[in-house]
Amino acid sequence: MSRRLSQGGRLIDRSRTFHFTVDGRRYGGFAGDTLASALLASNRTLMGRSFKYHRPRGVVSSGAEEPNALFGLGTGDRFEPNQRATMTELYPDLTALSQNRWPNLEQDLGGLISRAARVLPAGFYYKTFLRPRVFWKHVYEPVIRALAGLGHAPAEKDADRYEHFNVTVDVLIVGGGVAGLQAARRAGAAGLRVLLVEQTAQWGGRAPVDGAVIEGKPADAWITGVLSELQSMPNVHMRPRTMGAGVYDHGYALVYERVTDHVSGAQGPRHRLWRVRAGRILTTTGALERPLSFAGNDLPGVMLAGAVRDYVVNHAVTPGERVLVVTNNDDAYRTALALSEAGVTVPAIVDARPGGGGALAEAARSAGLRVLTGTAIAGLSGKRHVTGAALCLQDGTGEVTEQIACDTVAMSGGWSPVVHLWSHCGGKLTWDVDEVMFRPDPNRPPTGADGRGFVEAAGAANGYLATADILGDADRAARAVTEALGRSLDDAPALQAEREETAPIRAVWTMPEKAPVKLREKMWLDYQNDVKVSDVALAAQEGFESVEHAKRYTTLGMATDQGKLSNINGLAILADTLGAEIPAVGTTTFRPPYTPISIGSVAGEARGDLFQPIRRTPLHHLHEAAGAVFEPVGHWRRPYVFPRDGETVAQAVEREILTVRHKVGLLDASTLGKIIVKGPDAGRFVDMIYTNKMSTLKVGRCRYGLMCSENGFLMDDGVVARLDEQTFLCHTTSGGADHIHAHMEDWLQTEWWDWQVYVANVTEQYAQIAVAGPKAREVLETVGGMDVSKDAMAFMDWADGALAGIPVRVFRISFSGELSYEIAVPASRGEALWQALRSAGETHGIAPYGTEALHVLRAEKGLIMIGDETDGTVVPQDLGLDWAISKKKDDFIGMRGQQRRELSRPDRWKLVGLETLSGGVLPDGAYAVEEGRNANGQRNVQGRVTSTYRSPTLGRGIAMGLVRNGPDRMGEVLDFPGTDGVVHRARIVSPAFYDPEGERQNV
Amino acid sequence: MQRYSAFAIAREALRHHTGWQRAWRSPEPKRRYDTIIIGAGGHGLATAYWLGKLYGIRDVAVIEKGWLGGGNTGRNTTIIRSNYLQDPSAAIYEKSRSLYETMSQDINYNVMFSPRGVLMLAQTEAEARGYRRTAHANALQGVETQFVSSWRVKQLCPIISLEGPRYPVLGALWQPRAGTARHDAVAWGYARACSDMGMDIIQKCEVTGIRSEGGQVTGVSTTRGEIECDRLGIVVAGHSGALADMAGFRLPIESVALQALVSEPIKPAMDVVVMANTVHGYMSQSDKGEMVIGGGADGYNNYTQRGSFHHIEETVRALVETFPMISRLKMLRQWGGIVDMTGDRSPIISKTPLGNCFINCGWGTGGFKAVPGSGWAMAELMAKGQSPLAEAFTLDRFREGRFIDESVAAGVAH
Amino acid sequence: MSDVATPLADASFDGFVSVSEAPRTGMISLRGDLSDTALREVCGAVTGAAFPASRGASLDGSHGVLWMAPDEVLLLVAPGSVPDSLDRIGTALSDRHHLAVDVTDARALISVDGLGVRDVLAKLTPADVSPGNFGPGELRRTRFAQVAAAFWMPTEDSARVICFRSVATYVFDLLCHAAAPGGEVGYYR
Amino acid sequence: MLILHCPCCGIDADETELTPGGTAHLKREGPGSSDEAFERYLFLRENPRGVHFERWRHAHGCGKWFHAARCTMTLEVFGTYSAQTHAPPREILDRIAERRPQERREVA
Repeated sequence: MSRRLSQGGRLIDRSRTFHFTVDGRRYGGFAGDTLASALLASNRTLMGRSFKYHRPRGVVSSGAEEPNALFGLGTGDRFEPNQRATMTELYPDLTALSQNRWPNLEQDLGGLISRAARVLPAGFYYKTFLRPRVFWKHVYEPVIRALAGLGHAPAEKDADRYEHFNVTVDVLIVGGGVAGLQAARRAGAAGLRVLLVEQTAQWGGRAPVDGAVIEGKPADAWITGVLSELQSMPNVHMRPRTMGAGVYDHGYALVYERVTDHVSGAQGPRHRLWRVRAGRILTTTGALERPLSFAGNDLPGVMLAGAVRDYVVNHAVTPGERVLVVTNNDDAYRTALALSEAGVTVPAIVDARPGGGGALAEAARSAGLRVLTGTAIAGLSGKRHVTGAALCLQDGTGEVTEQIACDTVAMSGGWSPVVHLWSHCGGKLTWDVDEVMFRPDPNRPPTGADGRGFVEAAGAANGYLATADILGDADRAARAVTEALGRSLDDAPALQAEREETAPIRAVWTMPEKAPVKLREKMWLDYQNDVKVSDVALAAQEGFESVEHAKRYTTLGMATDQGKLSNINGLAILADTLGAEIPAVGTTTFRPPYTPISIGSVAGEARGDLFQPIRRTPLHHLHEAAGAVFEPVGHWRRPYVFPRDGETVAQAVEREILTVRHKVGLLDASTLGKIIVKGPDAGRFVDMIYTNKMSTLKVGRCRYGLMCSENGFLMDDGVVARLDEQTFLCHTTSGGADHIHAHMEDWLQTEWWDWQVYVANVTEQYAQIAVAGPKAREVLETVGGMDVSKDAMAFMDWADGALAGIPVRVFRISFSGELSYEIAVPASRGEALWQALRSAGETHGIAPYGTEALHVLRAEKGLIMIGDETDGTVVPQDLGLDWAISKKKDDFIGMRGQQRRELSRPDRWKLVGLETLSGGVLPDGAYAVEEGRNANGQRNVQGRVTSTYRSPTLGRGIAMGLVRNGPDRMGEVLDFPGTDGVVHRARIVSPAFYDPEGERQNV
Repeated sequence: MQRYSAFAIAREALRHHTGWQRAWRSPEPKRRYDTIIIGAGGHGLATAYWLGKLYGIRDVAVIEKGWLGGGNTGRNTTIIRSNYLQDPSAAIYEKSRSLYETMSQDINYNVMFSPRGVLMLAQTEAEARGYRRTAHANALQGVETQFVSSWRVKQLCPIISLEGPRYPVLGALWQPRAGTARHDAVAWGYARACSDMGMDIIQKCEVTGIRSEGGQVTGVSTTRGEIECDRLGIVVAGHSGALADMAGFRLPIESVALQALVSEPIKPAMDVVVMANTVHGYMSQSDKGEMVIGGGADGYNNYTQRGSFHHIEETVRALVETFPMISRLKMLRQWGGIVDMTGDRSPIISKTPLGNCFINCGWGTGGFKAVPGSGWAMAELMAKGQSPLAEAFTLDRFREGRFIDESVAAGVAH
Repeated sequence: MSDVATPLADASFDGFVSVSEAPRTGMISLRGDLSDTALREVCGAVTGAAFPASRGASLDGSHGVLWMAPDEVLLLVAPGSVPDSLDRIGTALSDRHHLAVDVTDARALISVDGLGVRDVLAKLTPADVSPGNFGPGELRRTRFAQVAAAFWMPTEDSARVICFRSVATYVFDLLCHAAAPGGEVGYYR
Repeated sequence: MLILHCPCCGIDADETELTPGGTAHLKREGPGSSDEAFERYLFLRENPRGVHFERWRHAHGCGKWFHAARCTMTLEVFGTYSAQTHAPPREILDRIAERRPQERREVA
């Protein structure tokens, strides 16, 4: 059984007991435990179910690479699926749920699938579920989906908060083991701005567990010393529980800090995603141990040797009473020694190497441990857990030589440097035949903005496994980075570390070497996805020879551990099957993140009210108070309508329209863009920007203008006012202000940079209020302060002045067809003026109106709306706006584009009014059909509806649309099929439905 | 060819699956072929497949620089829909969608086409108008879509939040017969079918030159020798510019990075594909249980297959707002692909200045859904010299201003 | 004036640093030839502050000159003196190509005060706000989360943030989120 | 994530402060130009697999446009320079030639 040892445990505090719950059962553990170590201490070894076959799974590792021990953590709005027990620090009252099983982990019906494993090899689903066709969607797929997946989806909205943090540093060091600490110490001494991050809560990495001795001190003591040294350096920052998640171009790195995951009910953000810009990135990310491929290696009780050692030394937990150690290298002997020191029986050390190991092997023998060389595991006994192992010769085909009783197998297939961050941005790897590992190729690093390598790997991450070599490599890397950043580093004597003589590792990809297919079918490569040696061989046999094909066909390395345990073993098998060299097969691409990071942390603060900026007009609060219904227009919020008690939205819109037609209405037009164009060349410039001849506009007057893209299509429109000889004020659409301002700057800076013109976007300086309706003038006169009579201010005039003592600029323009004034006032005085106008207009029945009323009012007048009548494919000529296109100018932006064949075709769809015969309203977006179908069997069309409303003024439906040769077909009746099957019939009429002569606005 | 079926699997199981044959041969290139297709991605393989199936042209080599299906075919978010606004787009995407429905049976390879339905959310009045217009157009184009209420949206996708503080869901354009498919399987299945028709699929063979005489292509130079042909099809997505260069013409194309990501797998949580174009994000759940997420493209020329992370952030924040429950899921893997953007964001399936050379490119962010239809049209164009499905997608439309602009209906993302 | 509405109605928030709307300040955006002595002199005359170098923030109390671009400065003056200042600029530069506009009401000005102010800024802006790279006397135009903003530091432990009026609430809320208790980073000591 | 030096205000600008503007040094074709010339101006792009001369705007900074020479295969930046030019300056071309001797460059 797995249990807590009576003494030891460098990370746990036996004086602090925490209680926690898994699947409703209560357990106890100590501060410093992980969920995994605490469960092992409580003799709970079954921790999960595999993805494909639902096989029982125990914890196999002690770190980020864990593929098996995944739990749903927390409850309700703090529930999170797929949490690694090995990375979850224990805290009081932690609640966890096992996954991917039904009804429970012990009896999982899905487990029956593994009985059929024989007929479910890699890619079987590509070969079956083919008939009958409808079954895929309705039978096969739903069943497969229900069995797939791991944890359950969170049901509630996340209760936690997240944030981002931006830093710029000289060097980011990822990995707080001895290599990272030593490199930080050196780079820090050189005065570099250093950020050192470590994904776990502890500094020092594996060295203390491995019993390293540095400068004559035990690793723990040496680490404590270095930590205090680093803490004293103001230019060095250190973060535990912080993982280097990804490396991106130009030295950008994502760093993932788990701020409060390890404490229950803490205030503050849960995760903080650091966006780091680093001059250089140094990866001291260590190495990961590889499993060995032998039959039955997926049984609970089979663990990585290094992990077993971690649990014993760090948490004083032994995963079993009789632990068989199997290895192809020296490191696993450390586990055997640690176990026997802790009083745990090690029945044997099974070493695949004929020559066995080096000094550590000697130490094991002298500790009385039995060492079998040239030996391998032929298979394991046990259903839910290991009960024993059958041994054989590594070089044979699996004839059993001996049976050994054991409840745990500690395996080591050698160590693979963690090269993920090195590779994210294109760093290449080289295969080291002697060390049996891929290591970073120093000659092919990822390159940055300066064309030079910007990532440096050091220590175990660079392929060095002995402490002395690791520290030496850290010094080298620190120097390389420092000098690359133009600093110098004084020489420091190399650190002394004890080094035991080791025997070389042997490449062992299957145990035994010549294992027959019957055994290979029981050798797991990817524990979570249930990919076996035989599956990779099958992929190769079927022609999936590229490592990418094999990966995708078998799903090897596509589980939540992204192949940290399985990739190297898998591609070795692939190479072996293809008779190719491992480097020739190559690796799959490493993609960020290194281990999964919360989606919440990626969104950061941008949720709820902060999801996107809301732009509020200076009158926003008044509208809210008035109960306005708002509409998003870009990031703006505009009042759509102001319903009164008991009114529906539709009723309110009608009332607002009639108010403007018969009395007077108030519109918040503040969102309209206002751009000042000034300079000796201003006239010349606006003549290029607008299709109209704007330079001839008189001071004091306004003119409606059109702007096109260079492609010729109508882009924006608005009223231009000439403020003085050198100054124009250009109004744009609400959505257009920023875009048009940028458009103007673009042309001024990059095409006509010798023209003397300055532009300024003053949109937000003003609140703009439209006072529209027959009583508009009376309202302004009641407010008082300016002569707004017809003679003083004719249609399309503007004037500066004061109303109610507030400085204003009044434009006599109309988008409703009624007598109308648009009043610009400094934003800080907008509310005051709005109030003044409302009270002055009370006797006239004044009321605010929203964007919907505005749209209907303009449609009744046949005035186009950018975004309704235009969609990026419409030229002004299509809208009968030829009058606004100057014939005198020899150039303007869009002129050349409009001369192209398609845009100047005579039979283009052109703007008309549409009146239903029934008087009803045409459906929005409906198309006018004509006879026949095109070559692709689609119904031929000859026009479409662009705007359609019920006009309360006229008491019937009105619409505008684009129709082929429309203006020449007045009176013709067109068919508009609706999506409801009804065909709506409408007559082509002039779009000016109301007051075509424009008498009402010109009074 | 070894037929695939449940029975075949059971039979092979008896001999521990040692009897399975190669899915496709990998032959040495011959000296000459009737037709060469450059590019063994989905579009290239589909072109070869239909050349063989519909026109009996089987002396075909499909030449691939890397591994078949190794480009965007294996990098996209596998959405298949045809609810496009403009007639030419709707025609080819609907043709494609309908071919997907029977693809698994046609090629005896399960591509897992899952017609689970696609919802395109309308989150502003303008977007709602755009989708109502699309629904009207689709009805006349023979594409089954409808504009549905927000209530129906919630019914179809319970995890969605209708009340974003910004963009409440006003409704959606719903295409019930749209869905997803297993992207790799499409390439593998077509490759297997082409190989079975006797075509040569030549991987790890890079074209280094295109040889022509008197305005006609005579063959290609490759890293595996000179190969002659009577007809050439260039179907190489991100490499189109380079190939066009070799053939001596220029394309109205710029290549940019488009990114995607997947979450860790969870039990079934959504049964439809949801696209939210106002906030630039779309999401579906794969059969494995991963949330498959995509968003907008970068704005600068890039061939690195790595994008800028702030686009991932933008996409993710949009989807956290739309589906609050994903906040506590984890991002498992993110990646980028290179997409070719044309002047109007619509593809090119066209003749070229070289008489017997044809090009199929510029699919932008929408290529996967078009694979079978694009191959169908390209094959027809190469075999007959013209194709109704391809007619509008010519190379010269930009000169004349004859754009096929889909962005007008806000249906920009794919 | 009582009927003058500021963008944030004097809102304030206390987290591990305090966030509050700064007193209303007159702002004039001036574009022209920044090397022109006449322009530099009139800037000094209306603000009482020296003319800044590139990316400089030259302040005399709450008045001063902020370098915005190679051809643009933002003048901070007393709210009441904006019209007069505009007149003086117009006169001084009458014969020179320039553009001066009142943007007092187009902007919001927010104070962030307390130890840890750099940490709060670093949560929202990609700009390098480390002491060695940025400090009092400098102005940084950049973005705060999703909108444009500019900031300077009157002292080592305070900052002023300028943004557009329409997004004042958004930026204020961002700063509050960043400054909320429990969010201390302790990076900039 | 690109970081480009803005030659106008001297900031090393994070990509999120910048707006990309496409290929640089295009010659505007107005009325009177041929259809071919106009098509080249608006649509036909070199789209190089290598050094690309491109436009960027420091939109969330000083607001100025500038040009950059950047490799589309490695994202290496050979320099940024004024937008008020019709062709890349000598020193940029020299730097490219020095770092990429094999790179083929026809200069406008």
